[in-house]
Amino acid sequence: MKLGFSPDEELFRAECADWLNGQMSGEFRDIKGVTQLTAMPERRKEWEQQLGAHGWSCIGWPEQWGGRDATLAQQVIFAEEYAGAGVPGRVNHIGIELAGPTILAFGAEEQKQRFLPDIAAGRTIFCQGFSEPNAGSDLASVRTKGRLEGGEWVVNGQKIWTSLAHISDWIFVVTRTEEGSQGPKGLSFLMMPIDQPGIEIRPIRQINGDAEFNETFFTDARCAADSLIGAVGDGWRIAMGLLAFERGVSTLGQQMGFRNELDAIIAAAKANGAARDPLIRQRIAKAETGLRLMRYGALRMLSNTNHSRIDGAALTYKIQWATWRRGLGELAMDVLGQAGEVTDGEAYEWGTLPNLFLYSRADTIYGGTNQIQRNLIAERGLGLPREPRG
Amino acid sequence: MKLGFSPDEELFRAECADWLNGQMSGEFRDIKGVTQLTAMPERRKEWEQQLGAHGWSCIGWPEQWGGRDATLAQQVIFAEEYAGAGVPGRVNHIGIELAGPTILAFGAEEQKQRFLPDIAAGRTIFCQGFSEPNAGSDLASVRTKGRLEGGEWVVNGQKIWTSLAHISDWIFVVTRTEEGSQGPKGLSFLMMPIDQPGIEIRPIRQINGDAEFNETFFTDARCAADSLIGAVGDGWRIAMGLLAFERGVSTLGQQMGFRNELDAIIAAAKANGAARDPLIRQRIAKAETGLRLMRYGALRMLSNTNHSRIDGAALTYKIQWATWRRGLGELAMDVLGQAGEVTDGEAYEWGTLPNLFLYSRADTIYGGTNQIQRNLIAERGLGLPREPRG
Amino acid sequence: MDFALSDEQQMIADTARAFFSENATCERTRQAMAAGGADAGIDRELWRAFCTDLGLSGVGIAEAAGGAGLGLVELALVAEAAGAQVAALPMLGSLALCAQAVAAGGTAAQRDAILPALLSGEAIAAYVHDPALRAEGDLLTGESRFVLHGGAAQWFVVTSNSGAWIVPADAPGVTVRIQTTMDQTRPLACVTLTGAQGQPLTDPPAAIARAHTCGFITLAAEALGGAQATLDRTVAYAMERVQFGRPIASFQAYKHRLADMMIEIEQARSAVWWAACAADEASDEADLAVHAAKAFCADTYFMCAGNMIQLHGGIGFTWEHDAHLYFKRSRAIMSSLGDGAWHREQVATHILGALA
Amino acid sequence: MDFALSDEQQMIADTARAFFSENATCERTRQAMAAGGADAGIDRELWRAFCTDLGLSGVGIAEAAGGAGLGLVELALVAEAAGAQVAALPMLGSLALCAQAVAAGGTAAQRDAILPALLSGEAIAAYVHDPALRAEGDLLTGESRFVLHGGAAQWFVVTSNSGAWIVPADAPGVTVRIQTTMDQTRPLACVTLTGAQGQPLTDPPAAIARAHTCGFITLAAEALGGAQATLDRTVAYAMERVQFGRPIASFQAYKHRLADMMIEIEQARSAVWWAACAADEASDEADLAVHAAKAFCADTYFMCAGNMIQLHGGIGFTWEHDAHLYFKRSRAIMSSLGDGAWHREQVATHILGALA
Repeated sequence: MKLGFSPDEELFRAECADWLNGQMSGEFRDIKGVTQLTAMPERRKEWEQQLGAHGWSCIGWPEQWGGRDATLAQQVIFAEEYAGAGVPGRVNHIGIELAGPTILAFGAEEQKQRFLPDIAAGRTIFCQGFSEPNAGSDLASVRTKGRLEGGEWVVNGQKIWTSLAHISDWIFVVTRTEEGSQGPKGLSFLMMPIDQPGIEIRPIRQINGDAEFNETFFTDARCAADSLIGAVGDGWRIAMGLLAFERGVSTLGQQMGFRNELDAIIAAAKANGAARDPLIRQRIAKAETGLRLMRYGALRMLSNTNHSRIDGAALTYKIQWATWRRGLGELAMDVLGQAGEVTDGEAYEWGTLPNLFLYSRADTIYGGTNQIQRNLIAERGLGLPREPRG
Repeated sequence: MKLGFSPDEELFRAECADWLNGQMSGEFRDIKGVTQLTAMPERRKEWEQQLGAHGWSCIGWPEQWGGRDATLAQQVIFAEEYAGAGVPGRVNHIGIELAGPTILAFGAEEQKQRFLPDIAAGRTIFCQGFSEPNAGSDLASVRTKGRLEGGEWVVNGQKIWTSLAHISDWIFVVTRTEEGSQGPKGLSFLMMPIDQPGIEIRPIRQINGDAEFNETFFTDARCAADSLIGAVGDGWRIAMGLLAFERGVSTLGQQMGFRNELDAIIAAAKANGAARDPLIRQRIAKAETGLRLMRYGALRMLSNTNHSRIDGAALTYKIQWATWRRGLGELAMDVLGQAGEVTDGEAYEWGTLPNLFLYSRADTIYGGTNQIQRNLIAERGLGLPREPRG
Repeated sequence: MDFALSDEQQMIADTARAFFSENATCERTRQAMAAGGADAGIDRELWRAFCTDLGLSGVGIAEAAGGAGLGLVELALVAEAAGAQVAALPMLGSLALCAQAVAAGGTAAQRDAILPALLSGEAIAAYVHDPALRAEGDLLTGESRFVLHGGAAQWFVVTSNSGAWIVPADAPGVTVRIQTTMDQTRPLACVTLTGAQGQPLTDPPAAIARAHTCGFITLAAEALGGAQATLDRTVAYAMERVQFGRPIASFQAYKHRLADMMIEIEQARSAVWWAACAADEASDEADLAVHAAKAFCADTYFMCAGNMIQLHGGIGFTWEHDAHLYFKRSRAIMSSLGDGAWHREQVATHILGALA
Repeated sequence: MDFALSDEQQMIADTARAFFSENATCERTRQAMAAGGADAGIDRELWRAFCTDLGLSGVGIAEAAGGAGLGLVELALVAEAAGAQVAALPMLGSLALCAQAVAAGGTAAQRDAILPALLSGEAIAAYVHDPALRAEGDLLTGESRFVLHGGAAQWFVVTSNSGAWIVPADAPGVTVRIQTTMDQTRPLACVTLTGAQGQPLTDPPAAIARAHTCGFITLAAEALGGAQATLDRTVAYAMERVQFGRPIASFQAYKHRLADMMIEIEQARSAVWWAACAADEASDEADLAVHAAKAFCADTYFMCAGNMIQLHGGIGFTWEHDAHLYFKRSRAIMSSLGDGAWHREQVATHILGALA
């Protein structure tokens, strides 16, 4: 066990910092510090391409597909420096963190060639189509149908919570390709181009006034026959594998965003005197502890090469960060006081901390609600009896 | 709606206070301030008789049976003055608060004549036999059997958590009188004398070192045929009615005990400086608020004469006080610091506050665990679907 | 001693509930939210109907002062019903704070000049509290960034820790800046006074004490109504929504979460009744009770509204669903007129003495 | 950077776990609890076997000072295993506090005089911390009511906020009063010094800092082990116990409570590893980490042990069942060497600066 970094790794850190800070004070200075995921989409697509052009888009991927075969330590370092330089979140995070790894793990060679270089280069932005209006937490009850017709997959149905679909190029969709099948059987995993008449995207306005999510309607939407990842009927297995990628190195980048949020709270508390309130101090100490424990939990999870046993750190990670961040939003507002509840101007648009408060109510819901997470932990982590279906 | 007391009621308060304070500074000064339920049982039985002899044993009962037909306000006042004078809890509380009211509500005239005057006079101490080792929270799975044989009920089985059985004269027992019956059907409610060869009592030592509870074994234990309350097979209905009595005026007396415990915490905090700690101040304020809300919840519940609708205050009362008191025990220890964890002498015996901390872990378990309470609230209070039996 | 609603009180509760559920619909609330400028967050038609048709605007103000008589229990019942619908009204600021302050501490002339207009809904007043207010004679200089419905007010009732004045909104030296507020049904304006001329109330302590008592009780009661509404709506949703082949209401963890909401709400109801009744009877406990009730009920509402979002799943955090209206109102109530920690510290001071 | 146990560390963890689960049985713990006087709360035979047969008593003390080398990660693994069994041993006081203090801040002669006896288990030392200690030269006057295993100690390591001394238990001016302690496996004696002669350590700050770091990590690791044991035992019980015709493990509310325990425990494990590793590497975060770990793990253990009682129902609060051993130990850990609020305030000081 070792937490420190080697001299070589510290050199790599300097290299990352140099390049990132150069970009954020140079060509891309206009996007520095942007936190809202929907802000400045065109410039941020350009940023994806800039990352790709300089080989920083997906450093953990194999070199062959646009990565650097970076070690875990290097990925940790890059994530830290990325956030430390005030670089905004990746608009193609689904492509980099979910779609890409899924194709790497389950895709055919020609699918890799078709998609991976474009994802790595920032030329193809991906979004995901999992949830449906009547299958929020219950992926196995997906109803969107796919059928093979004239050498193409034809898809009909509706997805919801498709984050950033309105600025994406491709969507991966879990569809029911076996007519009459039920539950996890008969599902398949398709990659579909978004810009086609059969796909309609309607934004969903959220609690914070922003519209990051969408409803996506499929009406005889089409994609080529070879857009199916894995085999027909493999959708459930692939979707489960994909969810595991969500607990990969990208969590460290996400945590660096949390770090920035907590730092903003600390700065606000120092500025308005809340930092002298013993109650607030306790809560900030708890928040700081929670964030550190997320970091070290993630490092445990990433360092765990013994995949034969259940990885408790990985299994509990989602509910841990979601609950922590929801609490962070409440702390932010209590630090700000009523000042957090007003904003100048007429638009219903919020700064980092009030937006955190509002948006974080979604964290404990999407990607498996806290209730679902507890079921999973109890059943997979502790071996308790499964919850019966009705 | 009115919270104040009338001049007549204040006169009654003075009368209560006079008599109680007189007793506690006179003949019964040795039991003043005793809090442990098992301490000084013989003297406290004498105290029961003293209460009975002066008509203060069960003032809410009808005059005919040894009560005073006291109004709700009078009962509230008596409970306040009782605790205010430092009078210890009633060793016959089961008789006064559960057995008596059950006999009043469901018993035959001759049963009333046989039991009620003796309970009121403090001559008959009652305990209850509900729980069984395999039916902790699940009264409907009672296995203790009763059969009619030669004009007597003959009982075999085992009860557990029979509080104070070792100093009681009678026990009321839920038995399965219909051979082969299941669930709530086929249960009956029997009154049995304890001093007989067929009943054996073994104390259960608790977390705090004390032994208030017992296991009670029935081996061909006997009682007269007319000791059955209500009709054969009525046991479930009567037991449910009896549990409702637990939410009666006696709750106010119980609350006065809580008041004394919270006051002891406040005094300790003032003495050791914890009262200047903003974190402790918040928790004391919360505890004080919780206690007041229990009081006003109980008054709502007792003032509610509209029994046709669901009484939310009554339904939520058990979990409310139990959870509050468990938290009070934790607060007590945090106020005391390590001083709460040591005691002079060799015996494992604890003062009021450490004992509160240990004992209150039972509060959220006996009389229906918090989990059972939440089921009841969800199902009866909110109309949600019942939890399926396996 | 009888801690149940009288028949008359029950009737007021029923009347208010019927009025608000019929009229303060979420469509109308959303219209008021979308309005900009001075009308932001006010359903003018609802306010007129409440003040004139329903005639409950003067509850808790003596008939001699032009009010409807009755007490704070009745006031609480009305506020509870309004809170249950997240009604977009200036009830808290214009009535519970300003009208009460003027009725309790103003001159007869001040009452006559202002109360009829406030109680009829023709005019709105807003409450400006600035502990650091400077008064040179009656020329006032100070600021509050959080003046409820300040953009719609004809008058301000301005208080410091010791003084109280009426200031017309159009007086020289008064600047009002309209802001966007998280709870759009509770718009907060920034009001700046620069040597503005105030008309002093005759009994500032009485005015301030009454305003705060009425404000705390109103907030607590609104919170109670809101919390109960979140529970009722979430129960209804849970019975309908099917996941994993079962109504979600049949999952025990879901049931227990709803039960926990009910446990807190029942206590919140006791808190509101206690505080209002103790204040009406001028009991020794009254001050402790109003602080305890404000803190407890606000926390209860926030917990319940957060649960409402959580238990609705994805739809719960959309703009289209009403859950966010409750959630934002609950946050606004938490931070209005002192946060929970401050109110609990007041309770602690009653028990433990002031923190040195 | 690699945040996993090395093969050697895994072997130490396995060895310690096997040793304690085989030897530190609850029967033996209960015997130690029932013993009175100086032996109260110490399983002497277990202590001998741990120090001599197992040979892990010197973990975290340099070989040059007579220890076994290795670091605090290894120390934490041993403490975790002992904590899982609520073992009745003077590990915290005699090793993590006293031996570490002497090794870090004592003279060579002091180390030679004391450490072999402590590490072999032949003698026990107890740690007396009194911030108000008065020292006239090396004549010490002061008191601590909470000296762990003070009744069994041959030596005391006495510290104030700035000084550190060794005091033989039989020196003139030393009074030891044995008390009954809630956690009978962690007896606290009252030790009074009245002009007792101390042998000063040469580097008190180093001694105190090391003792506290090791003490916090030991407590955190014991808490982790205890918490995991409460979860494991409660899961096993839940699979067996049938109520309402089903194993109680099948009730969702029960499952979620157990899941909540696992969520906290996984974080507690990260906390212990982090704190121990940061201290071993003398990282900038080390001080923040040990305070954070002590507070977090103690809270986790208390929550889990409380749940263990609750989820066992009636049997959970009997003396006969082991749940109360865990529960009382968790409380003892919470209040030992600074409570949670104090440790969190230290964390806050790192982030926000000291509270004026």
